[in-house]
Amino acid sequence: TGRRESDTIKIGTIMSMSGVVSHYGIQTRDAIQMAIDEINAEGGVLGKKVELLAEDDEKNPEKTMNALIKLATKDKVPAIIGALTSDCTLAITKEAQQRNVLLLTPTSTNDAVTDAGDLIFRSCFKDSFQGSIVARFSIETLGAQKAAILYDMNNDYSVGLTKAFQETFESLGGQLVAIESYAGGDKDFNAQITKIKAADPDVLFIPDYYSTISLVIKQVRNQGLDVTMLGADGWDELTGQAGDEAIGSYYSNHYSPDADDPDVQEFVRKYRERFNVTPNALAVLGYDATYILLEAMERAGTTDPQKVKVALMETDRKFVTGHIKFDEQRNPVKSVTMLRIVKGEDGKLATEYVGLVNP
Amino acid sequence: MTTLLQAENLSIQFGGLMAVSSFNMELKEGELVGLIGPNGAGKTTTFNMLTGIHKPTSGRIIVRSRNGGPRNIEKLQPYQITSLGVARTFQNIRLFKDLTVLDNVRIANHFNAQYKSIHALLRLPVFYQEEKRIYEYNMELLKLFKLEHKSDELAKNLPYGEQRKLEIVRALATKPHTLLLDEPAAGMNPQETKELMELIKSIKEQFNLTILLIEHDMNLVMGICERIIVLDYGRVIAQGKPAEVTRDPMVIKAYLGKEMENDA
Amino acid sequence: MQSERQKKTITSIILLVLGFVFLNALVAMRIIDEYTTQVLTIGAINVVVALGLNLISGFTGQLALGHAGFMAVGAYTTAALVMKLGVPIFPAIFGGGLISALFGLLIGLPTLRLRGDYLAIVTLGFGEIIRVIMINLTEITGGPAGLKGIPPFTTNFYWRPVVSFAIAYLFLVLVITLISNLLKSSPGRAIVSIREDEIAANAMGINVFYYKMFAFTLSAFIAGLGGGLYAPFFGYLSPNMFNFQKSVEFLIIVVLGGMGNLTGTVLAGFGLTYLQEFLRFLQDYRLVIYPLILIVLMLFQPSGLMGLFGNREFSLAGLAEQVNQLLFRKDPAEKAGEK
Amino acid sequence: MLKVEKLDVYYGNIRALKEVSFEVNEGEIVTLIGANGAGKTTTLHAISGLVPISAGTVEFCGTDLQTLSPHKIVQLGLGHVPEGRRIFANLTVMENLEMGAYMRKDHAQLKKDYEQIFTRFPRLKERAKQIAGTLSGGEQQMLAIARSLMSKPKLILMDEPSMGLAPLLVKEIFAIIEEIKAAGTTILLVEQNAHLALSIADRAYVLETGRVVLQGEAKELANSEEVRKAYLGG
Amino acid sequence: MGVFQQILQQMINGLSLGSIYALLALGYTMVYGIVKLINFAHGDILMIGAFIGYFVLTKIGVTPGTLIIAFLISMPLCALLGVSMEKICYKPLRNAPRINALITAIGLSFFLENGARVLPAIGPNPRVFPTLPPVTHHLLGVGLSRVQIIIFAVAVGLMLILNYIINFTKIGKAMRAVSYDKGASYLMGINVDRVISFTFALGSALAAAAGILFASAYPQVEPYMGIMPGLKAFIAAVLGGIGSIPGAMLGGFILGVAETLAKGFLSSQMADAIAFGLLIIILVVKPAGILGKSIDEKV
Ligand SMILES: Nc1ncnc2c1ncn2[C@@H]1O[C@H](COP(=O)(O)OP(=O)(O)OP(=O)(O)O)[C@@H](O)[C@H]1O
Ligand SMILES: Nc1ncnc2c1ncn2[C@@H]1O[C@H](COP(=O)(O)OP(=O)(O)OP(=O)(O)O)[C@@H](O)[C@H]1O
Ligand SMILES: [Mg+2]
Ligand SMILES: [Mg+2]
Repeated sequence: TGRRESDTIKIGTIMSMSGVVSHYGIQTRDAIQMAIDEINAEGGVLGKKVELLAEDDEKNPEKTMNALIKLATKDKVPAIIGALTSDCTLAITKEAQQRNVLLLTPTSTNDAVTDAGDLIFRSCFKDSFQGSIVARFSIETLGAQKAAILYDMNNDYSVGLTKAFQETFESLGGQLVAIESYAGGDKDFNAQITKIKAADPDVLFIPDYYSTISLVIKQVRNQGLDVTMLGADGWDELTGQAGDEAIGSYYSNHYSPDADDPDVQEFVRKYRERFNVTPNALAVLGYDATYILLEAMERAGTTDPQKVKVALMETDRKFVTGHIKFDEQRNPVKSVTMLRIVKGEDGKLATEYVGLVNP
Repeated sequence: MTTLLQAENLSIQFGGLMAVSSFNMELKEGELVGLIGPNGAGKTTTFNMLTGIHKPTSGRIIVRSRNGGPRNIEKLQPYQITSLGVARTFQNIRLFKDLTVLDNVRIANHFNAQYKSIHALLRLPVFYQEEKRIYEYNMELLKLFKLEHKSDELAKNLPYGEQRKLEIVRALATKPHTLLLDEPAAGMNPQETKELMELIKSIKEQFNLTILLIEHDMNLVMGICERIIVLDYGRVIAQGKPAEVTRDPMVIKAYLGKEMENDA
Repeated sequence: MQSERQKKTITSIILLVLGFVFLNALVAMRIIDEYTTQVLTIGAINVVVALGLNLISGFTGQLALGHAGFMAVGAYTTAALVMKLGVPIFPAIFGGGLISALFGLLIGLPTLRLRGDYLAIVTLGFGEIIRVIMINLTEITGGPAGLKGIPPFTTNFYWRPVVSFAIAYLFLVLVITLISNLLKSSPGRAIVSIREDEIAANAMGINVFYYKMFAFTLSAFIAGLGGGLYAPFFGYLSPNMFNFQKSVEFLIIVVLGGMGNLTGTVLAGFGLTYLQEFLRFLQDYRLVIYPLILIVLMLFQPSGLMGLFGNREFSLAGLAEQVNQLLFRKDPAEKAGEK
Repeated sequence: MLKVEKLDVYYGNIRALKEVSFEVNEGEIVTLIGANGAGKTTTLHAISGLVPISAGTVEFCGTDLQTLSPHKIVQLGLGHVPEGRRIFANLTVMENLEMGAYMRKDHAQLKKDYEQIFTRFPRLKERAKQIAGTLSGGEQQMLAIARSLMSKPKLILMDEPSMGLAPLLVKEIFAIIEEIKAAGTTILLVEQNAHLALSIADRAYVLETGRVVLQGEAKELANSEEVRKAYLGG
Repeated sequence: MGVFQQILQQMINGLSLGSIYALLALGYTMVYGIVKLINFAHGDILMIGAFIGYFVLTKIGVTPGTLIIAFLISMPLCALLGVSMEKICYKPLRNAPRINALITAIGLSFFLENGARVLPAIGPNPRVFPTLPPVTHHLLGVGLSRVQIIIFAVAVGLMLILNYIINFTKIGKAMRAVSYDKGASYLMGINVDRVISFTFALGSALAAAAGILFASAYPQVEPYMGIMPGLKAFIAAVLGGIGSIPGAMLGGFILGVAETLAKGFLSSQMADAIAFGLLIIILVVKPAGILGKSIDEKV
């Protein structure tokens, strides 16, 4: 429609660059910027350079909304990558749809995110999908009978996975012996673990991000609770943070960070080179989302969200995090990789590919 | 004569300290009684019990309410006692320092104001009528004490003597039948003290008041009190007509001792 | 005297209506752009809640640190009334205020006997408890993922910012009128006297506890109204939006504007809301610079913005009078003579 | 020894002291008398640096005190027994005395001084380990004086030492004040109890609403008609 | 695991958490006692202290000996930080309304958190705090880890030292004197500013120690790590009676145990609500906290 022509294409991103999840937000923003710089170096999109406008949301839905309105009305961006967390994304999906702004969230896994309309996409799993996959895996592959869950009640990602895991696990005949929670930011889980220990489960599902997980599993082992631990994509990068106590745990992920996947290796190398830290899973997702979006624009031959949206549906290739196609609900059809944490040859923790679970 | 305020065996303890013990007093309508005694004798504490600020450890206080009936007030809150008709001033001036002189007085009209919050919020006519009445009444009171031209000044900017007067005005605005004054002349020079004496006498007549008064200024006490109660270490050591009390050796020893020393 | 007062009231009302029409016209024509409108509307809602806080902390002298909690109660109640019971939006907003007031009443009863910092910490605690309860009341609040799909003031996309802004403006005026009418009356003076000296107030016949409760409940009511406005305006609620930090933001508004000054709260409320957005260009450094600005303001203007103006209140009628004088060069003394 | 000239002190907008001037010579007892709120306490506070001086000078043993912080002023040898005693009620008697000697470094002499203080105030010795807040009023006043003496002041400012004391105790305290003077310490005494103050002072100043209105030999003032009327009750 | 063991285990968990709260609460209480300021930035000093410990330990490796070195470096540096905060931000406000200093403290807290986040040396990413290899001792079926033992030992040791300083040294007595009556303290020749600085130094040093202990127990450091323990410790200080030193210790232990027991036996969802609820109940019953003295105003 009537967006003004100019010699750059402006793309917005809304990330939590301050506040308690800023380490994810900043890394993801950096990864998006990196992808855009690469694309610009290759000649940009539609013959124009791409410019990234990054806004901070402080992990605060109100600030997210302000950022969206600013990007949509002042900067008039056709598309936005974000937001990072589901609560922030949920706050703006309807508004984005109504304002005819394409929203592609790389990381918000709450099931309801894409409900708001046909301009809202995501390029990661949704919670229910992943949660039920892990539950199935634990019964079918690990033969678990009794499961416990420890989750972050303040975090809808954690809550969503918990719900899905619980439903599937119980529907497959398993028994949930303990469901314990904590509040985001907590560091002490001893009380919950003591309680879980008393319930004597076969597996313990801990759906949260690696920074919390590394604390949780230390305390689990410190209490001498010998249980197989399970996690989801938030566990990515756990091997860089945890100690030997993580060995033998399983988690689901978007991709296998196997040493021999050249795309992954390449991404990690470039990212490290530029930002001097190892990227986490959300950063990779942000990087992929940028490519997904900009490639669709190129295909559409325009930045018009109504056309780009159609082009997005045609996405069908392997990205760093794996092969991506969108279903009718604009969620990616991705197979889930199950990984196991093992001790690598160099004495460091590594992951071992266990199997692919298809949707 | 009816008794307006009566204390029976009042005692109060702070930690281990028996600040006042077995205090008995009967205040009859229209009396002007002085309460004297050395520093720390328990005078202010007695006032605090009579006005509900401190709850007595034991004993009874009975007040005749405006509409006649006697009531036990030991368990009442200060504002309830005030509404029964007992008002006071404070030894350490407790004005609303950052409010104007007029507002200081207006606040004391609170339970007499004949309108509800809702009237004020909706600015109904009754609100304006009442506010006008209160304003005029308060200005009249201020005039009596020659404070009317200072009605818009902040209380904290008044000189010490006028702050004391304002405290009295404020107490009067609650329309009491009994007024308790705690060292009203403190900080006033002899001339001011003299004027204050006249003023106390005149408001007593005009408002038909009963007054109990703490004061160290013997000129004032001897000049206007009809009866004097002397406290020492929380106990009443003497009471009676001013002339009798000043001759009491116990009082001389505990309180008026200075003259003795000079003579000696 | 009577007619003078009526004239003042009428002048104020005319000016208010003019301002209302003018601002809304600007918004409707998008001369004030949508982003600015968004910030202004949030600013107005923040000011409403901050005015509520000022009532209890600035005027009654009782430091409260949990007003985000009352705002949350108001917001969720309004949302639930509209979404679950189909109550029309305006009664629902007042319903939010009332339920919030009820919470205020329940919280105030045991705690308003506490003084100073103790009251502050207890209200802080209640704010957090309310938030935790909201997280766990998944049925009503949607849990941590939040509650979405709250019907907006109007579904018309073009008019929505205008209507939201207009309603926020109206409520703001309503609350300011409510509080200033209250303050200039006997109950209002009772409230202020509690701040000045509780013991003296009590001795002057003021039921201190009752008026503390009254101010606290009214304060919670106003914060609840703010929440009630917020729900349809924003369309999405999540418990973590109403955390301790949010309560602190309101307190900052009140202190920066000047404790016990309505004009200051309004200015500081809009000012700080705008400042936070204005600083966006600082990117990662925004939340480093913002607190620095706060600290500097506190150090160099401890009495708040309105301290600069002797803590006087702004009055529309007064402004009109001044303009009138300026334009027609009428001497006030002369005018008094005329009468 | 102490010279105060044209001292002005403001509390906000209120001018509490108006061009107050007076002096204290070595070995004297000088008393400031005046009604409640006349500015006596304010004068002492201004000398000790507890309230800022708006105009005028305060000179002690040749040093200008204006810019010094309070603890420095004490170190120059100026003790202050504040109004209302203000002992540290949460510390023991002994600890209060230690606070009095806070800035002293001469530990050997200090030991002797404690002994000396205890011989002068035997009651404090009995109660050295008692929490000061539980002392009786008279004992607290003694402690306040003793505490101040621990800093070995050349000049000691006393603010209403008889306040709140029974007549018997008042006598005792005044006897102590005379003893202190005899031991060579100069004293500036502020008292409501003008009778007693004038009876032990060498010279006196009368303050009225922040101004010095009268001054002279204590005996003369005690006999002056004006003072008798205003402050001695006839 | 029997119920008895569970209770015992939870008590141990709670006491270990509580002793960290207690160390932090001491700083709140001391500062409050002396300048009547709720120093909201206190929790962030814990964060800085932990980061200093992190840098030291990653540089020189972690052994019991280097752990001591980490304490010895982190504590003085944080003491310095605390003193500078007081000098620059709080001292000018000493005569302003108390609410101003409170807002300044909150501003300072935001500044430290976000400042740490943008600082290249710290940054937003959580880092793994180097720890000694875990060792757990078992007694009566109850586990007691080495970290917990270290926490107890250090916390109790520091509290004893603090107790000694406050009760038996000249400066400690001066602290009590100043917190009781600043004006009278001046008249004793006490350099009140220096005593206040010392108080901030002491409190901040304890916070730094708490930071290292906290990071050893929960081996991760990041810029926002101080918020929750800060808030909890503040509650602990109020619970025990703000201004009271034994109160802060007691409050810390009570809160730690209560929180852990609530998580363990009631509802982990509501644990924070329960902690606050407990606070409110105690304050309603004892308005000045458990060991606080409520002082009636003399009328
Ligand atoms: N709230 C309180 N807590 C503890 N002790 C108190 C309290 N109020 C008064 N006291 C003590 O009770 C005693 C009596 O005090 P009160 O104020 O009644 O004396 P007073 O006779 O009014 O003396 P003055 O003439 O100096 O005003 C004093 O020892 C005082 O310290
Ligand atoms: N901190 C303060 N702020 C404002 N005004 C004050 C302050 N301290 C004293 N004043 C005022 O300054 C004047 C002098 O007070 P000051 O305490 O010096 O009197 P005083 O002669 O010592 O009286 P008293 O006999 O009551 O001790 C009084 O009007 C008093 O109200
Ligand atoms: Mg008294
Ligand atoms: Mg004095």
